[in-house]
Amino acid sequence: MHVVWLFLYPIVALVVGVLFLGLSRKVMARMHWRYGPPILQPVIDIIRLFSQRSASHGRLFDLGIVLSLAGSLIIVLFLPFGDVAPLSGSGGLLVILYMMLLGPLGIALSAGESANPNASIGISRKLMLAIGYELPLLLVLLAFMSRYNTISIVEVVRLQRATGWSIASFPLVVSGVAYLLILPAILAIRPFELVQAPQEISSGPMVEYGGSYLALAKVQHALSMFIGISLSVNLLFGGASHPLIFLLKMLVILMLGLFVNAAFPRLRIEQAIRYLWRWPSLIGLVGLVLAVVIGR
Amino acid sequence: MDRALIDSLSSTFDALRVEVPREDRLTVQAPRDAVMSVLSFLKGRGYDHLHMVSCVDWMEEGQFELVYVLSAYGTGQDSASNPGEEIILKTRIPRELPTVVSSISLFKNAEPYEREIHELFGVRFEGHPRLTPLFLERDYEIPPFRKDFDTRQYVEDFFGSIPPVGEEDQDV
Amino acid sequence: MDRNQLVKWLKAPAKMGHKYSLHAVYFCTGCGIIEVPPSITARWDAERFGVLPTATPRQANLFLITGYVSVKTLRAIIRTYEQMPEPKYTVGFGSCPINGGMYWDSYNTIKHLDRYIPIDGWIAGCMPRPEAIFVAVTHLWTLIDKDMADGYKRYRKHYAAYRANQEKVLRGLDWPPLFPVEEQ
Amino acid sequence: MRELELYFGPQHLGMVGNFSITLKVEGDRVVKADANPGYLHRGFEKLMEQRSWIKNFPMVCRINVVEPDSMELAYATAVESLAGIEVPERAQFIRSIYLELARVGSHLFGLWAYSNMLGFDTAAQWAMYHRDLVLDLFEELTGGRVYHIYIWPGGVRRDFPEGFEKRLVETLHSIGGCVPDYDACFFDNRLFYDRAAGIGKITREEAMEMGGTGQALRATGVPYDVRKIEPYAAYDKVPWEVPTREDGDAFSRIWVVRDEMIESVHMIFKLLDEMPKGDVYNRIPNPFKWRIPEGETYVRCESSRGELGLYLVSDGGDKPYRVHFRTPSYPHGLTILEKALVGESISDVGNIMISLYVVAPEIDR
Repeated sequence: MHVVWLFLYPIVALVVGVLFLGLSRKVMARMHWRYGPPILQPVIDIIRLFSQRSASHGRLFDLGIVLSLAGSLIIVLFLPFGDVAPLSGSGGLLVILYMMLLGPLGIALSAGESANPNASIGISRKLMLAIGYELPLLLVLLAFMSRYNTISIVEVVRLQRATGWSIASFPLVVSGVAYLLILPAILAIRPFELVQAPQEISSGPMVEYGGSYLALAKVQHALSMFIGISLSVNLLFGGASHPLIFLLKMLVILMLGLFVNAAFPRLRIEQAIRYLWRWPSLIGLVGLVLAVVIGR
Repeated sequence: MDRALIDSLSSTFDALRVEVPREDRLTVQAPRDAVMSVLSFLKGRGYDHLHMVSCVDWMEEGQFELVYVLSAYGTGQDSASNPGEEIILKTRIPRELPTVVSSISLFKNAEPYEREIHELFGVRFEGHPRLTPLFLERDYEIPPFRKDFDTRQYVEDFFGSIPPVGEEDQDV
Repeated sequence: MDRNQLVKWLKAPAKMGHKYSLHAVYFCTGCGIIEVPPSITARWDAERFGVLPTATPRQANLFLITGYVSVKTLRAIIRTYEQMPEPKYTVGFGSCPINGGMYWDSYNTIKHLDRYIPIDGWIAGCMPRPEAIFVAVTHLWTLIDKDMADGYKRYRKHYAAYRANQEKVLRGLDWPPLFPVEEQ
Repeated sequence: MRELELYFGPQHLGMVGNFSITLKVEGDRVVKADANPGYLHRGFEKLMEQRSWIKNFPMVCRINVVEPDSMELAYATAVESLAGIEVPERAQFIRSIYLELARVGSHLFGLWAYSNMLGFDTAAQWAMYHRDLVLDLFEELTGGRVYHIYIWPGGVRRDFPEGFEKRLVETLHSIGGCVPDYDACFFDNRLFYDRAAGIGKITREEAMEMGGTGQALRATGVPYDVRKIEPYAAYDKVPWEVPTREDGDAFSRIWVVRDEMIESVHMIFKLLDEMPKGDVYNRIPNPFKWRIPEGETYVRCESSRGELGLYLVSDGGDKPYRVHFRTPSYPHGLTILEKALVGESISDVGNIMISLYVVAPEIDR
């Protein structure tokens, strides 16, 4: 069973991620007073993209996107999905933190090869944004680790089952707020949708991607969305004992994210970094201190 | 129109023809050399808004007529200039050697207008920093806005065919 | 089993993808663009049909040429068209790309766009309404079904002729030929 | 730092209209901007010299696709002043209402473009929806959604249809009822302030030096509006205000647009109240054999983007001898934009361009 899940789980994550993309398009459309596309529209898009002829821009262009996708697929294995957690015995939060950089780095490597000025601006934005949210994310994760005295995410979920959700327990609520504040940046939705920013830098790193490359990038995007939401459910909202309940919790977080997405414009990159390093970092630091002091 | 302005215009410059076709309109016909000094005189009098620089091709007379339309923003202390009044300053230049001094030093927004006239009429503006093509991509033997440029002939030559339009053929 | 039938089944998902995921290049070539924002927003909502504007030609497969095409724009249009991955579809929007429209005697607009790039369908009118875009899209679906939206194949086949026409109007193209042009 | 050359447009999602700017970029900062128009040049003024006076009416409105109506008005007034045609009073009122309606539609389009540029999808979609409601009114009045050809020398083409005034008021009320929503979602949004305040700043002196009009100038505190200083149509018959702001940045320009829209709607209500009964059309001579006496004229009016001028010369023939439009986007897009972009971030190029409301077709003509 364990081995089966090892192969099945990334596929489930992929399907869920792509469906979330479709759902978010539909919900956004409804907020725009529109009817919206069918929920399976991203699937159709991805099929279409795979069947199109695509132009490569060199070896690194091909490798980078695969690297990015592989990084995201590996993180998925470390994240518990209800009671399914194929690789969560080994590694833990630190590995996730480390692997989360692979996504942006792979895209950067790949898009850098295309030598399009818009792509290079997009990459610099993407990396800066990643650095921007890594700092508060690290502070938040450290607070969780010191509070629960473990680096294993499975352990965190198990302990929450005993003590209640961490978002509802005292010292961790501070870190939880900090995490929710950076969640839009992790999900790359507005106000942090500045990496693609089609109106500014014509979809940034994706500018030279076509055909199957774009399809892979879309899949990676769906996976990173899955990862961001799944991490927050596991850390803050007590995980779940069954995949379906887990899915439900993820759906709620997705909806919250979409409301934020609908209500804000995108920030400039320096504003985004200033915001990320100010409030979430400050709150994260306070949360860390509280978790360390009270945890003792 | 302010009487004092008309008087001082005709007393300061010799060869001006000043007309008042409408109550709020002044038409000034100036020789080519006087254009810049008339413009700067008017700008000093509060007419600080250059609407446009235009050009009319009077082919039969062998002349281009450059037209400067001025009015006032009405924010200066000089209350004599009423923003509802326009001054149309005109000057004639020969069609063979059309050059005139650029008015960018007085009005910055004259730059694209003069560039356009250079491109579409072939008038040279002395002292203009970039008389590069503005709109057109192809080179034309005759600048296309001159009256002797026949667009229909040109279309037939370069785009192959001209769609038949029966009514237009009568040429009214 | 018939081998053609098998190929048909294997190609069916791809065809479905091409049909229902027409991503259009957002290129305001002329005044027809004024009806594109209404048709992609709340009132008409082209996303229902899977039509979505994209930022770059690499991601697109539909090129909606909206309105008259001046000589300078033609250069940009050809570049954009050649950047799009195959299969790609083009639709001329408005009367002007068909035969010059009301600019039939203008010295700077193209009269017959289909001499320079292949066009799969036309929307006549000035200005066509947003519904006309949807009619065009549904019509394009039937064309794709019947394999008749083959503009990109024609472009490949008759590239030499297209290139010659382009060079005649643009006086020298500053990019290499997309396909090898063999001497006839 | 390495200098990059970046082409903004013509094929660009943030570019409204077929226009291109060549940017020299150092890191994220724009060092030099070169506007590159001409993608929409049709040689309008040359074409108009080859068509008779009446045939030019379908031509003029196509100069600007966003708000064709002020073009119609400029040409119609110029022809009227050359030919000496009077316009009945009711037609003047209808023209004013029609132009204000067009202004609302055009500003809603601008709002769509601007909020879409910043990523405010929700407000953008609403604005486009409301513009469509305005277009429905136009369709009922004139038969066309985009190009109306409604203003005619000697008046307007037809009177208001039965019950049109009621539907006009209803539509405007339903749009006006959403102003609080727009405020909450867009105008009072803190992030809108963050993105727009201090961006693309031009001082009052710079704006006047470079021929700025419209919102570009009104956002610097100058209440310059042709409708006030040289009233045409029925703008002097009802009281109204010219909204201004002081800062001269993108934020103030967009707020001026918002205030102007509300002022326009109020003005339509006042005009409807004052509207007299009577004819809407004075007969003109047979338009196909129409010769207009020799002369020249310059007329100006206030379009939604600034001051629109028309220099028209007749040599006594059946066609205009020379037509030249002074379009508001011309100085905005070619002179002010190049100045305002220097020193700004790449993220704000489209932001500044749309806040100046540069409409490409009327630059190129």
